[in-house]
Amino acid sequence: MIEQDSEIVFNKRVAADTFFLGLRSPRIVAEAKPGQFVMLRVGRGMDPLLRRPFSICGVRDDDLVLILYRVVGRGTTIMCDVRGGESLSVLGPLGSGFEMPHKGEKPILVAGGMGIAPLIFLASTIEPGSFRFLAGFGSGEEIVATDEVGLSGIDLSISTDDGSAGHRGLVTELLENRLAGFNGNINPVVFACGPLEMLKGVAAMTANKDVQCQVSLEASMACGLGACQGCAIRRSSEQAIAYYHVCQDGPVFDVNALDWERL
Amino acid sequence: MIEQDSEIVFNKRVAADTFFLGLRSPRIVAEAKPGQFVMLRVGRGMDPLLRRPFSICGVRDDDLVLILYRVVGRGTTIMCDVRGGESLSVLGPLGSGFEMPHKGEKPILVAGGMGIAPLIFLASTIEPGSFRFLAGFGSGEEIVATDEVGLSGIDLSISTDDGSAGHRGLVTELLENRLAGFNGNINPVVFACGPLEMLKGVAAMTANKDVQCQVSLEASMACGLGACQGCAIRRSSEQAIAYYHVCQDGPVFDVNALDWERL
Amino acid sequence: MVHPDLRVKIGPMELKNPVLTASGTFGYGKEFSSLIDLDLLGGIVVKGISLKPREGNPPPRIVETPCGMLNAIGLANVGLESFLNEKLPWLQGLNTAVIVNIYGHTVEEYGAVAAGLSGVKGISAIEVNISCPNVEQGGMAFGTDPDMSAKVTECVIKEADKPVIVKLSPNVTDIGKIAVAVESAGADALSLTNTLTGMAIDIEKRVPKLANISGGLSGPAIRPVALFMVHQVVKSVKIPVIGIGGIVDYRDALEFLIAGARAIQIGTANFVNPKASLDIIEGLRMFCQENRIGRIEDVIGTLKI
Amino acid sequence: MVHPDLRVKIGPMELKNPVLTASGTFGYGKEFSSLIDLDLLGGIVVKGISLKPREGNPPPRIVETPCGMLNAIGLANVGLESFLNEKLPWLQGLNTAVIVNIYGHTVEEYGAVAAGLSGVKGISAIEVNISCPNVEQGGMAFGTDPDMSAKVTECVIKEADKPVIVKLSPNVTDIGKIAVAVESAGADALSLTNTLTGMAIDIEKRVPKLANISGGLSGPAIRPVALFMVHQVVKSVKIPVIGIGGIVDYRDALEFLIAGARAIQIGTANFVNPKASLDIIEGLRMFCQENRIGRIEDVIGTLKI
Ligand SMILES: Cc1cc2nc3c(=O)[nH]c(=O)nc-3n(C[C@H](O)[C@H](O)[C@H](O)COP(=O)(O)OP(=O)(O)OC[C@H]3O[C@@H](n4cnc5c(N)ncnc54)[C@H](O)[C@@H]3O)c2cc1C
Ligand SMILES: Cc1cc2nc3c(=O)[nH]c(=O)nc-3n(C[C@H](O)[C@H](O)[C@H](O)COP(=O)(O)OP(=O)(O)OC[C@H]3O[C@@H](n4cnc5c(N)ncnc54)[C@H](O)[C@@H]3O)c2cc1C
Ligand SMILES: Cc1cc2nc3c(=O)[nH]c(=O)nc-3n(C[C@H](O)[C@H](O)[C@H](O)COP(=O)(O)O)c2cc1C
Ligand SMILES: Cc1cc2nc3c(=O)[nH]c(=O)nc-3n(C[C@H](O)[C@H](O)[C@H](O)COP(=O)(O)O)c2cc1C
Ligand code: FES
Ligand code: FES
Repeated sequence: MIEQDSEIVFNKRVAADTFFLGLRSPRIVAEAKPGQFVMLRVGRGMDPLLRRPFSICGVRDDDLVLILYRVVGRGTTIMCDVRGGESLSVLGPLGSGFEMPHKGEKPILVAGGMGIAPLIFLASTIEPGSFRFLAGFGSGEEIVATDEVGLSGIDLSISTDDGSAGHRGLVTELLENRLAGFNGNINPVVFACGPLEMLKGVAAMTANKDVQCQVSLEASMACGLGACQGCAIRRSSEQAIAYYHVCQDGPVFDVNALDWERL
Repeated sequence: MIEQDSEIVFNKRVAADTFFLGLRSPRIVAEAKPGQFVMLRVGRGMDPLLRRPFSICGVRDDDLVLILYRVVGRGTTIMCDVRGGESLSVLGPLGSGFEMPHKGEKPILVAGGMGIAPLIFLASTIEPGSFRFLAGFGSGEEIVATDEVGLSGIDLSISTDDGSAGHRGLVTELLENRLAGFNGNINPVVFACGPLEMLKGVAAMTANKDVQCQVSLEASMACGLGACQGCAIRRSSEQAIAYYHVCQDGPVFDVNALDWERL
Repeated sequence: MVHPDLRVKIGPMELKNPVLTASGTFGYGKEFSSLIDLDLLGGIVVKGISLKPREGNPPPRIVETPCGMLNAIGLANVGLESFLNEKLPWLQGLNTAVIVNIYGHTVEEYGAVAAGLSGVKGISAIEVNISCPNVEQGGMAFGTDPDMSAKVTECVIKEADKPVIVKLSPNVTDIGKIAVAVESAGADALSLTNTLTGMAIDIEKRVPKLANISGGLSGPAIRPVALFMVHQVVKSVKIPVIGIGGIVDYRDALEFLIAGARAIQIGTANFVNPKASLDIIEGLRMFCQENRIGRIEDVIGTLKI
Repeated sequence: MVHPDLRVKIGPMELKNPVLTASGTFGYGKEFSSLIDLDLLGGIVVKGISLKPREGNPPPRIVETPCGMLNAIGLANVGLESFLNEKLPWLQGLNTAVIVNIYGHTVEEYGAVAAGLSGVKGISAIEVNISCPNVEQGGMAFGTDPDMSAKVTECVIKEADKPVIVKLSPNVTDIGKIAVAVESAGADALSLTNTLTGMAIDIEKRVPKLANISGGLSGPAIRPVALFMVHQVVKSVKIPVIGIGGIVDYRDALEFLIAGARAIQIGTANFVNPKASLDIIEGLRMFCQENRIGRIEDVIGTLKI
């Protein structure tokens, strides 16, 4: 794990309000695993104060850390104005990452919106064709499933809320169909990242069922290091200690480890 | 007086740490008088919070407000990164401005460092050749006496602290020589702007003497409108009320109006 | 739905909208009149007025801090007489509420200023600044002691023929206690908060950056503190509360209204954006429209706990 | 001149430099160990330890504010026993001062934690957090009342075999009074300030942004307030004072040292810049070199008024 000023190699718009950022940091590339994240300091001033967490969306050429982000507030608005040649302070890689799929398992990647970022990285590390990738977006113009972000040659099933592309409806509906198709021979294993409501839907289909499932979650974070205890999230009620810390114990969790009722 | 987002037409380096900014604001141009200033909001966030005051250094083509500034701190560091095409919120014109020289008077403009800015504007409005312009800088690389900033055809006497250009020493020494050369026939009238120490030197040569003198001063400011009373400055002790407000009563004052001992 | 009703009542006073400009940050109104249409405001709270004119503290009087500023103006003002003769007539020509902020260094001085405003037309209310040093009691502010706060309030009410708003200091252990004392003393409304006391040091010269040593911290930096105090006071008293502290946009304003403030004041934001108060009024209007809220009153105090 | 002496003495404790990391912002030290060399620090103040482990408040626990943040962690910690068994051995391997921040919900609990740390090696001092709610007295913090502050201090001193630093709350009318009470009760040093109480509201959902409703404001926003309180306390007491609040660079640190703080703690800045504490140490060193100051001690308390 390191903290350093990293050169921005590119920072380009790839879909509506969505940007793709390449940061030069060979040391982070050397350590990064799918599911891990970095924290970026946006702007040089003290406002906004805290670093912003972003999943690592991939690595390239031994030295580029890739990030896919949506402009949603003050920090990301500042970020999208930063140009190649400038630099940003990056802290990472942070968190635990996905447990990689094992032999004989059939991975199903389920993304909602920007939740696609860590799954793109995951997809790039598992055998092409060996998995399914379901991705939901608000509308067609938000779709980032392009070569540019490292999704070439991957067969994506897409859903949009407004039906402007792919299946009209929720990505969880695609997952439901997909899971229904499995027989006892192959073990589906689900990797999901996206808005909480979507993850709740995924949890409803997988938690305490025969389907293994790892979810990547978000929480407000201050340190990203396990030091401030700010990113607490409820463990499933069977467990002795009430909270995990998303930055350290996660952001990837087994679906059965969490208390979905109270998330 | 108006407040509006104004397009930045250019923002270019003209000397060491010194930038020249052109803002499109026909309405400010229409009102602006030499000695007045504007307040710029640097950055979009809340930190730095307050607007920064800058003298109007000139106007051009009926729509450009010109500003000459030195990078000294957080606000100006942010400013010098802003590019043409972006916009800044400008409030102005503010303050009272210089009282223009009258017939039969011989204006002497005395600038220290960035104090040259309002005097460039003043010079552009009085008859070429009818005045003297003395300008002091720290060193040769700080000299902004170029065509670019509107000083073409003006005969400048320059001093530098380190002697790397012009007279080695203080610009007040140039002024002293100049004043010594006057006989009773012509009335010298001094217009001075620069660091406080320099202005104190100018005041020592002019206050309560036969030499008329207007000085442009600085103070920490919050509103620029005479509303907050933050920019107080001591009046000369003879006067009933103890303070002027630089933003409204100034920034230009008659040298005899101020209490130089306690400035 | 097209025109949400932004009117609010603060005790006996009705405002056309809940947005006031805060004392000391808006001069006597006129200073902003070439920049914005003052008639659109809910009201103007003028610079604190004392019995006699005051010159204020020596400079430097202001210094910027992270997301805030310190001021030690020292309550410079033209004094009661000049205010009535030179400033008020112009304000009376406006179509907005004019609230006169007053202060004194003794209880009697407060009363005298209130008396001087009695019978004067065109003043909607008096706002009593109790954050000033109490010279009779060694300089600790009146507003830090419940009994003294109550005394000042009583004395002003006795002399005043207008609604009395008491403006509380945040530099206290338990603002709820002060609020209750002031309510019991008969105040019509409360406004809070004034500035937090703070300091900054020039490390090169090793002197305080303000000639007065300390000053009052205002601006976005203090917003969370002010909001919490409003939340506490709203729970403690029945009289209306006006929220102040670090409000720069309509979203900030809504935080205070939702917490239970019936109006808000815009202070430091006027310096950053002279149109801040009007932008906030417009923002509140839009918020109501988008959320199909007919009256801003229906937003006030809707915090779910 | 090449190597300015950065050592400072805090009562009986000597630090290699005046820069400590603040409780709750630096975990148990280990969390930052892969990012910075902890041995370079003046010391580490660990997360507040209670007698029993505590899970802390429900989320959300943090929210960003202008130049600051609110936290309502709820003093989540591993508890005394786990701290001694699992965290302390690793800390003992460091070559820096380890200060254990403690708290309780009753006077006796404070004493019990202090007793539990007695006889334990590798702890340079105890820092007593008196900003926690006093459950016996209705939840108002111990640190807002001089008598209760003194009681807690006495009880800890009775049980402790190490220097006792008492950490003051800024949410009081007169911090000087509390400081004097704690000094009289025998504290070896004071540290200030803890966080200011604040709040933020989600205007869409109309709920507090923190599950706990209110939280503690920290970061640059509060620096002027903390600095002023340090200035006041330094004037009121003879024991050493440690300055805390919004320090992010060496210039901020110098403001506190010049005001009279003998050491400083870095809190929220650790999140923004994990190297902040080391950058500050380096900045102080450079400042001394450039200004030909042989010992940082010669900077402390040099404010000219
Ligand atoms: C482990 C982790 C990985 C993430 N990975 C990505 C990613 O790959 N791409 C991406 O675009 N975003 C990602 N996010 C979310 C991202 O951190 C936020 O969108 C970002 O911090 C918003 O910053 P802002 O200043 O623009 O928004 P703010 O102005 O801070 O907030 C704007 C809005 O966004 C919401 N918001 C702020 N922070 C978060 C958060 N942490 N989670 C959810 N909502 C938030 C706020 O509640 C508010 O409504 C991740 C978050 C976490 C915790
Ligand atoms: C009426 C007026 C006209 C001015 N005209 C010009 C101009 O034409 N060109 C120009 O370059 N500058 C001018 N200044 C000064 C300019 O406003 C400051 O340099 C600027 O505000 C510094 O902002 P900053 O954020 O970069 O510095 P900060 O980070 O705020 O401060 C950096 C350093 O600059 C000093 N400083 C800050 N503000 C002022 C100030 N108002 N006066 C003097 N020193 C200050 C600080 O004490 C500090 O040492 C003018 C000031 C006034 C009051
Ligand atoms: C420059 C300045 C002068 C002020 N003068 C007064 C005053 O005379 N009377 C008063 O009650 N409050 C005064 N205040 C306090 C403000 O009215 C307001 O309570 C405070 O600034 C907090 O609000 P804000 O954060 O929106 O600025 C002053 C504030 C500032 C910044
Ligand atoms: C997330 C967080 C947790 C904290 N936990 C504690 C604690 O356990 N005990 C304590 O005395 N102070 C605690 N504090 C207060 C800090 O130690 C410090 O006093 C405060 O944050 C002000 O300093 P800063 O502005 O540099 O952060 C905590 C602060 C934060 C931000
Ligand atoms: S963000 Fe600090 S512990 Fe997770
Ligand atoms: S800056 Fe506000 S009165 Fe001059």
